[in-house]
Amino acid sequence: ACSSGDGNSGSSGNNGSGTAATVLNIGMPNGPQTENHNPFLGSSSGASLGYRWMIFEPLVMINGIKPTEPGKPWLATEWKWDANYTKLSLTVREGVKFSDGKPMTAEDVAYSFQIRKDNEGLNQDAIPYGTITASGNKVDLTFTRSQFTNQNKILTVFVIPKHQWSTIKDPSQDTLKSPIGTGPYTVKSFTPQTTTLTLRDSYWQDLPKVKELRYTSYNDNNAQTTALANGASEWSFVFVPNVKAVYQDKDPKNHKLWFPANLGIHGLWINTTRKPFDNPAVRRAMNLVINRDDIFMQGEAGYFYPKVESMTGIPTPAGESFIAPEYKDLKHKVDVDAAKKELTDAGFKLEGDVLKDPAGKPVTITLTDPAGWSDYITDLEIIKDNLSTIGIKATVDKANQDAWFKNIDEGNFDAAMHWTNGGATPYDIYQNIMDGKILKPVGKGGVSGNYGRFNSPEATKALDQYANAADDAARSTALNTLQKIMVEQMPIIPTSASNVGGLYSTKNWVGWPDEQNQYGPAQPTQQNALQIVLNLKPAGSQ
Amino acid sequence: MSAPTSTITAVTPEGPEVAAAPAKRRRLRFVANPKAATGLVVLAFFCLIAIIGPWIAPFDPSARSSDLIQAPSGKHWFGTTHLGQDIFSQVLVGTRGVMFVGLLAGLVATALSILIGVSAGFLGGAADDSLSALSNVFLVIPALPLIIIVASTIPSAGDLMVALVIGLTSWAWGARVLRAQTLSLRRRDYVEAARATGESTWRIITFEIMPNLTAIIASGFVGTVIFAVMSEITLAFIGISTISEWNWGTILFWAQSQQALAQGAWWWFVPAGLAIAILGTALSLINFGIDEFVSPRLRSSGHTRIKTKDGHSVRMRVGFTPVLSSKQAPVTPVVRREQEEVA
Amino acid sequence: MKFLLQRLVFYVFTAWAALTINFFIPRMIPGDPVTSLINKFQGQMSTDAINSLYVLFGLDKNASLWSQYVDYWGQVFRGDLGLSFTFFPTPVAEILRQSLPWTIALVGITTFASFMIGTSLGVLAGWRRGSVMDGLLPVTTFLSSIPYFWLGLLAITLLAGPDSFFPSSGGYEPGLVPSWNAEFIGSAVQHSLLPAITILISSVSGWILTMRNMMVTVASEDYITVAHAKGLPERRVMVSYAARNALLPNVSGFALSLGFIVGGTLLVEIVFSYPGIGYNLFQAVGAKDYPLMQGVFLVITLSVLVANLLADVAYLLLDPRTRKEG
Amino acid sequence: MTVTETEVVLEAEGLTKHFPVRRGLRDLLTRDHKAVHAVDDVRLTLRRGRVTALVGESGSGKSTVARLLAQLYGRTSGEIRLHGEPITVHGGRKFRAYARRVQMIFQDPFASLNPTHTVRYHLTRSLRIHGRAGDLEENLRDLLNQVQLTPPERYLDKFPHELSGGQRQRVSIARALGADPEALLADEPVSMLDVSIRLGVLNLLRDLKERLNLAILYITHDIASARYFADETLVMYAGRMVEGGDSETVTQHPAHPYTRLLIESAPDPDRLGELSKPEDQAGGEPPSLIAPPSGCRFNPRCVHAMPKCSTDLPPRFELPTAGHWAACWLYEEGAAK
Amino acid sequence: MKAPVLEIKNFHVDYGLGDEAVQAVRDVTLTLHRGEVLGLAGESGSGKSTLAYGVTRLLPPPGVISGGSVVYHPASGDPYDVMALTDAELRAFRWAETSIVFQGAMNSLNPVHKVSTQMLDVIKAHEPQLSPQARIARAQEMLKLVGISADRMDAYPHQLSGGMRQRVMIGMALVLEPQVVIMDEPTTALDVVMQRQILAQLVELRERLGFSVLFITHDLSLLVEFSDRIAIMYGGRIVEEARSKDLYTDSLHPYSEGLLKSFPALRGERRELSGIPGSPPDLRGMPTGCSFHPRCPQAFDRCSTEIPVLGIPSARNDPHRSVACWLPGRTA
Ligand SMILES: Nc1ncnc2c1ncn2[C@@H]1O[C@H](COP(=O)(O)OP(=O)(O)OP(=O)(O)O)[C@@H](O)[C@H]1O
Ligand SMILES: Nc1ncnc2c1ncn2[C@@H]1O[C@H](COP(=O)(O)OP(=O)(O)OP(=O)(O)O)[C@@H](O)[C@H]1O
Ligand SMILES: [Mg+2]
Ligand SMILES: [Mg+2]
Repeated sequence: ACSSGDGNSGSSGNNGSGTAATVLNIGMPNGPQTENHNPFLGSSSGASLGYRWMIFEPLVMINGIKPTEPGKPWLATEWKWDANYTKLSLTVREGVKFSDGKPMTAEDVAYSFQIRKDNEGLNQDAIPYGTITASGNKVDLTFTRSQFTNQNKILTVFVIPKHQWSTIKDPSQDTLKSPIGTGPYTVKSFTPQTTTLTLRDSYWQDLPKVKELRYTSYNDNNAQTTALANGASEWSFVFVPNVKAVYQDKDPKNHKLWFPANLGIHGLWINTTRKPFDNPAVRRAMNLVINRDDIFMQGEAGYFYPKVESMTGIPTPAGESFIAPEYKDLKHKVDVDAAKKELTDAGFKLEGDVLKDPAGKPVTITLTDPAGWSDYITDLEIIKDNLSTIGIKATVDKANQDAWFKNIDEGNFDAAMHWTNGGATPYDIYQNIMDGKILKPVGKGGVSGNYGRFNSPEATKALDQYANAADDAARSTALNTLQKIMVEQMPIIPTSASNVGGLYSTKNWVGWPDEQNQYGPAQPTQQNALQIVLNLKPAGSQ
Repeated sequence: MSAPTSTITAVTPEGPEVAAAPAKRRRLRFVANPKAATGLVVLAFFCLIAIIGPWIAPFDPSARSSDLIQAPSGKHWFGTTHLGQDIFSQVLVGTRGVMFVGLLAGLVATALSILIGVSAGFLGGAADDSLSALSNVFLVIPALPLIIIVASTIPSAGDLMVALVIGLTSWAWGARVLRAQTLSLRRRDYVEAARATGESTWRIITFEIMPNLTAIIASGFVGTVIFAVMSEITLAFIGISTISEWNWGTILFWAQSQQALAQGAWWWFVPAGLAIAILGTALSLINFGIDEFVSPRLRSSGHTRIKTKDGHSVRMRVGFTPVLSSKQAPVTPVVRREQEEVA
Repeated sequence: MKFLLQRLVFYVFTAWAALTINFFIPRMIPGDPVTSLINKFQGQMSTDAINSLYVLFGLDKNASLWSQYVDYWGQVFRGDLGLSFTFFPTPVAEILRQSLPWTIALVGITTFASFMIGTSLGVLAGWRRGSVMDGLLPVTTFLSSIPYFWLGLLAITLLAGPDSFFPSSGGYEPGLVPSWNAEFIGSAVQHSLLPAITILISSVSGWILTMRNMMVTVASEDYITVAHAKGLPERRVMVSYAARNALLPNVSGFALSLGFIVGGTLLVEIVFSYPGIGYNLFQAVGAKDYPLMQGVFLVITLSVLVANLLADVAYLLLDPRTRKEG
Repeated sequence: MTVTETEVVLEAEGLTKHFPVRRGLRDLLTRDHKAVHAVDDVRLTLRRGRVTALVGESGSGKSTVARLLAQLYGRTSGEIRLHGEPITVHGGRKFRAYARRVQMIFQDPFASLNPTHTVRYHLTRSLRIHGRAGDLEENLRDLLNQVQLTPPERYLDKFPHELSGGQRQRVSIARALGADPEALLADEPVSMLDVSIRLGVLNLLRDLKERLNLAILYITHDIASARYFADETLVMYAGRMVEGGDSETVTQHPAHPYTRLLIESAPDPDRLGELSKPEDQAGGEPPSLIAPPSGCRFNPRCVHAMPKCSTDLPPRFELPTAGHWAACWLYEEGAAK
Repeated sequence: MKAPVLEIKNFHVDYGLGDEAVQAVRDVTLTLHRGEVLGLAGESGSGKSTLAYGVTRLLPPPGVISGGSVVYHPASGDPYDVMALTDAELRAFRWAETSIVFQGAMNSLNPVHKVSTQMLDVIKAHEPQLSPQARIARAQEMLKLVGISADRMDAYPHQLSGGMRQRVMIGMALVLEPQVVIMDEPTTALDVVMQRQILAQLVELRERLGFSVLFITHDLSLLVEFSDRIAIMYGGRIVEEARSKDLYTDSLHPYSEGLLKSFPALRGERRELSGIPGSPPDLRGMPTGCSFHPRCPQAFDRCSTEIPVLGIPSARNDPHRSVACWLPGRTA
């Protein structure tokens, strides 16, 4: 589409074949941006397009798809948790310089924690910081609670220069027009459409091959998809329906995508206070008829949110190691007969194609999601169809987004597709689904999870144990309990895992992560993006 | 030659054949207008589909099948969606929502514009000032964003709600036009005459003024229907409205969110769009018909090309009257007259 | 002069009423910026962030509606429109400054072009009744009945593509920095062609039609016959006598449509990924970004009012009958 | 001919109407109340069975007088008496009662009938409002017969556009008669009609006056028709009455310079070919009614103007012929000229 | 008798084509002589305006001229048929040779242009060689002639009173000093005082400039006073033509007679007014024979079958008058 800019202006892109590429074009479907390089704010252009990770580096680089693997030392060379994860000591890398030439010190690292502690608005993970001390090249932190479940969040904290930030009046209200970081890139120019980053002269590691990063923001998925299809965007994270026809077939050799799962799931949340869905047997039966292949292929275009295979709801391979031995082989599959049996055993009757509950009332359910969320709605259409095989009459209600959110929050719904939190362990998933501590009665809002009002003291206890356990054995016992509850009670019916994927083109650059080389998630807005850029080489250079 | 003086000379009564004929002709002329007739036929067709659509649809529009994204075929006339739903059925079933919202919103907006416009125009004074200010404010507020906001405010809005929202936000233009027209009617002699006869105010408004506004009201109604249909479809298209039922906007929303065009699934995108365009054209044609009915000047004259004296073909136009040769200067007018009369 | 003063009072009132409504509407919408943000990230933002976001956006303090209203007017008069939530903490004024020129340039120019082209064609169609021009009317009507977004998307699919002259999205070539040089302007023009053409196609018919009807009405006025009787050249009669007078009622329509430029561009900007103010509004509505919404509304309201004022002035200049001596 | 005194139906004394001129912001500040002095201090009397003509050029306030009398406009000052009783009504039942006795016929037969209603509707409404719907069909036929639209059946269900101008004017008259009034205010009932139809309507009015013993106010600017159809003629100039008296006297021996100008100006086939300016005439245009000339309003155009004319308002001076008067300083001594 | 300047022969005008055509002017033959005022009277709808517009080919659609010729005799050069002119010739002919004053001056002047612009326009179109100053001078001179001072030149029409506007139109009609001026009810909208002022001015100007006038009105009393000759139209035809005095004192056609007895006289004896019974004919369903016969008190059998031909009445034997009537002594 766009004039390829093969003219005199060197800045305008990768010139066709022959000369090696110097520019990487990254796209996101997030609409026009405003100049805001503040790395703390999710609303900044840096966060929305992902380039903040090219400027601000973490202490430890953790592979988003393998959160249990030990991280790669980055700005910290060593880190050590004390027994109960309430204390952390870090050793700061030496010889690292900020882009303004000043060296990075332990002071800067300590300040990076301090600023989060001091500004509630910046402490997005609600980490209960205790003391923060820096001495020499060491930084010591204490926490008021065990941070086992948050350990990755703390280790991946990015480092900011104290000498710049301490002069900023209100760090949460600053757009940081000239960001200074330790990363290999600096902002060259900003326009609402495109932000261009350029390579620094020196960097504490080997300089990456990509001389310039160009982040373009498209107004919507369609525009982004078009750009991907015609090569204007080389890397993006976007939902592309029928991805094969629309994207891959446009250049089968180079148009690649890789969407591995991370530890977060999407599924059908069920209001466990409503009859007859308060009966686990009904939920299990529903689970047995839901066709995740259809959901994956039709709702998620065969790639976007990977299927959740394990009955425990733990996505694989990211969560493989957490799955309890007894559930290792327990995979989701459609089994209408088993479902019918579950129901009959529970006293339900299938009369013709209408399921009647033990009281003789036909079972109906309203599945609801906002009108605009086409993938969820598609999923619901499929689920609706699936449920009819066991005589449950479902209707899909395309709700108003705000009203929907309110209803979910207050528990005024039958069932809805919704996501869970994600994290380094399946704890975040289960906590979000079944934590009794955040349980509120139907009609009362302001909950931050457990929308299905799942009331299980056993689960609450197990969650608590997991978060505060002293050793791995205790933790796996607790987690196994949670998996058992999940499999037997099905408070939500998991359908898909959330992803950290990306679509990329190998036309100009190679070295992307993929199934074979899973060094990081391929999503340009994740911290691992920096690792990917460092790993890229011009195509044909090998 | 001596007519009696000072007596009233009775007017020769006209023949009875002229009795009610012109009135009938006048009414039929609207339908006889080719534009209006075409528009009405197409509109009637859509209305019919709106009524019987759900019964004649070959498939349940939401039912999935294994024919995913299939081009039009004998089984699926307009092809299928990514879920294997039959688009032809969706278009048929979706007609009802479109027509319902369009007509209801048109009714609501028209009723409001009559209420506000006619009262403002007729009452004058402070009532006029405040009512015109109200409609001006509604004019200033951009309609589509307002509709988007209001529509997204109302939880679980159905077709009825959408229609009401569109109706409640789009009356201002009509009110303005009606006010201006009422203002000019208000000073008409026949309104004054009705007052002098002793008619009450509300009767003057409803029986003397309103009938004379019929054409404007009708064309305003048609205009709002067009606007409402477009708004409804736009709302559904950008995913704001919350209608669970099918309509053409919903089809386009799905087509768009599944990037039908990029997938090459033109059949998913084209029929609903064409249906909207055709419905819009039909309504516009009706409006032309109304305009031409009200203002005969706008009527495109039948023959505009005629043959002149020297055999040339000339267009009739203002300022240069064509000269015909067909009729020779009558030599014996008497005889010619008689023959014509006999014929 | 007197006339203008009267209008001014009217404008001030309308502005007050419209802005007051603009203040209340966003507040009627259920949901808040934080939940919207969470929704937007569908699982990629943890629920722990909720509290921090409330603090961040300053929504943790409860102010009464009235004091908010007073603040709002204070802000309006200071020209300070607050900080946007979507682009926190960018000031709304900056966002508007950034997007407004695009909207005005694209839609302003196209509206003007559409008016000029439509009016000229309308003049011809009305002047030569029954000619080819007149016969085109049903076609243009059909074109204008096509939903705009549909036409735009079709145009993108059919005309834009990797090898096409028309870029499919954006306001300029990615990588260019807005500046007044030939390369950038060329790119901006190139990017605006397809949106401009589609706007033109769907809006020109309205002008043709109203102008044609006015021409037909005016053409039967006595002074046109007199102009013919005076033996003036046909062009002069058509332009200076008929079109000049027929144009008058259209002037206010044109000004109104100028006012709606800002509000009416939503779909254009969505379809063509154009960096304008309509898209801002769309985003703001989705994100419950009250400050941004109010800012956009302020701009829309003011532009409609200014356009109306311009129409009044234009009318005053064009129609001597409204001018009063003394 | 002298004016025979019959019973007074409607009379007006000191009738005045000023239309406020739309005020701008600036005027709000200057507290300057501008108004069109459409009618000033008009006195007139309508008697049973008599036609009173009101003549004057266009814009002199004739229609305004009629509308004031019909109580369609509120008056600025003055008094209207019906059978000697002062009456002010604004609407509602009292207005109906008044409308029953005083009816108005509008100037333009093409505009005063609602194009969307039939003759039947118009007449039925008139009858119903005034409680005469008892034997509706019979009354309808009566009305149409009275205005010589016969046979009535042929006209009842017609729409106005299907009738000729004269026929429409007759329907208007029938509608006014439907109220069974005592006074009929006919505002230029024939000015829009063709010469040949005109006569028919005027004859009809005269006939009605005689048969129904109505008091009729006949407004026109055609002074010749006033001579033929009215018993008494009043002349208005720029909102004021300037002369009045027996029709024949006023038209044949006009006293006020304006009346003379009017009569001189009227086309007169007997003055074959000698078309020239009337010797009396000063040029000039009708005065502005917003700031009317002081004194006699005709003074700027009057060839006989005296210094007094531009300062003092002339009162009515009685002239030798009985009932003839003129408001002109020329007749101050009350003596014959 | 003076030389003719405009000869209308067997002139026919239709509104519409084919069967639906309304024959508004039928077989009219009329001659306008140099320097005279020819009055055209007749009731509303009798085709007076149609004739005036038809002669100058200014009829709006669907009007068409379906027959006849209009021969114009220029001051110098050969006479020619206006109906045969091409568009360009017609444009050159208009206003320079024949100008028109229409009924409503407000509607004849374009409300958005200054009076001067509209005046200069016409001079520029016809005499392009004239310098702008000369044009302005000419326009000013003409306006002064009709009694409008030069400083009103730049006024807009709405700033002038009705009478002034009408005078502007008359001035404009005379600015190119045409041979013929057609006036279609130029004073009906004015009141009698103004009407007289304007007509007096017109008489003066005619003496100065020597143009001929075709004056149209239905106010017969005005015509009798103002014009040299009068033609009476009824149902699209000329039914009588005579010198004004003759017509007033001794009209021959029953319709003319009826007209004269329809308006009250202001002076002299009170005459009896009989009026004309009945209503004007419908052009679509014209009565057979003499179109006046249904309303004619003297009609007899022949009147309803044969159309009377316009000719010199045998009883008067005056070459200056003609009538179309079957009554004894009035046929040719
Ligand atoms: N509603 C009104 N508001 C302001 N001025 C008015 C109004 N009605 C009439 N006038 C003015 O009052 C004056 C008298 O008007 P009126 O209609 O009574 O005159 P008229 O003698 O009936 O004239 P005509 O013969 O033209 O009907 C005129 O100058 C007119 O402009
Ligand atoms: N466009 C038309 N179509 C059909 N008939 C028409 C049209 N225009 C005029 N006529 C008819 O032609 C006849 C002559 O009209 P014309 O205007 O010449 O009458 P007139 O003598 O000038 O009347 P007036 O005194 O009212 O001006 C009328 O009967 C009229 O109805
Ligand atoms: Mg009047
Ligand atoms: Mg005429």
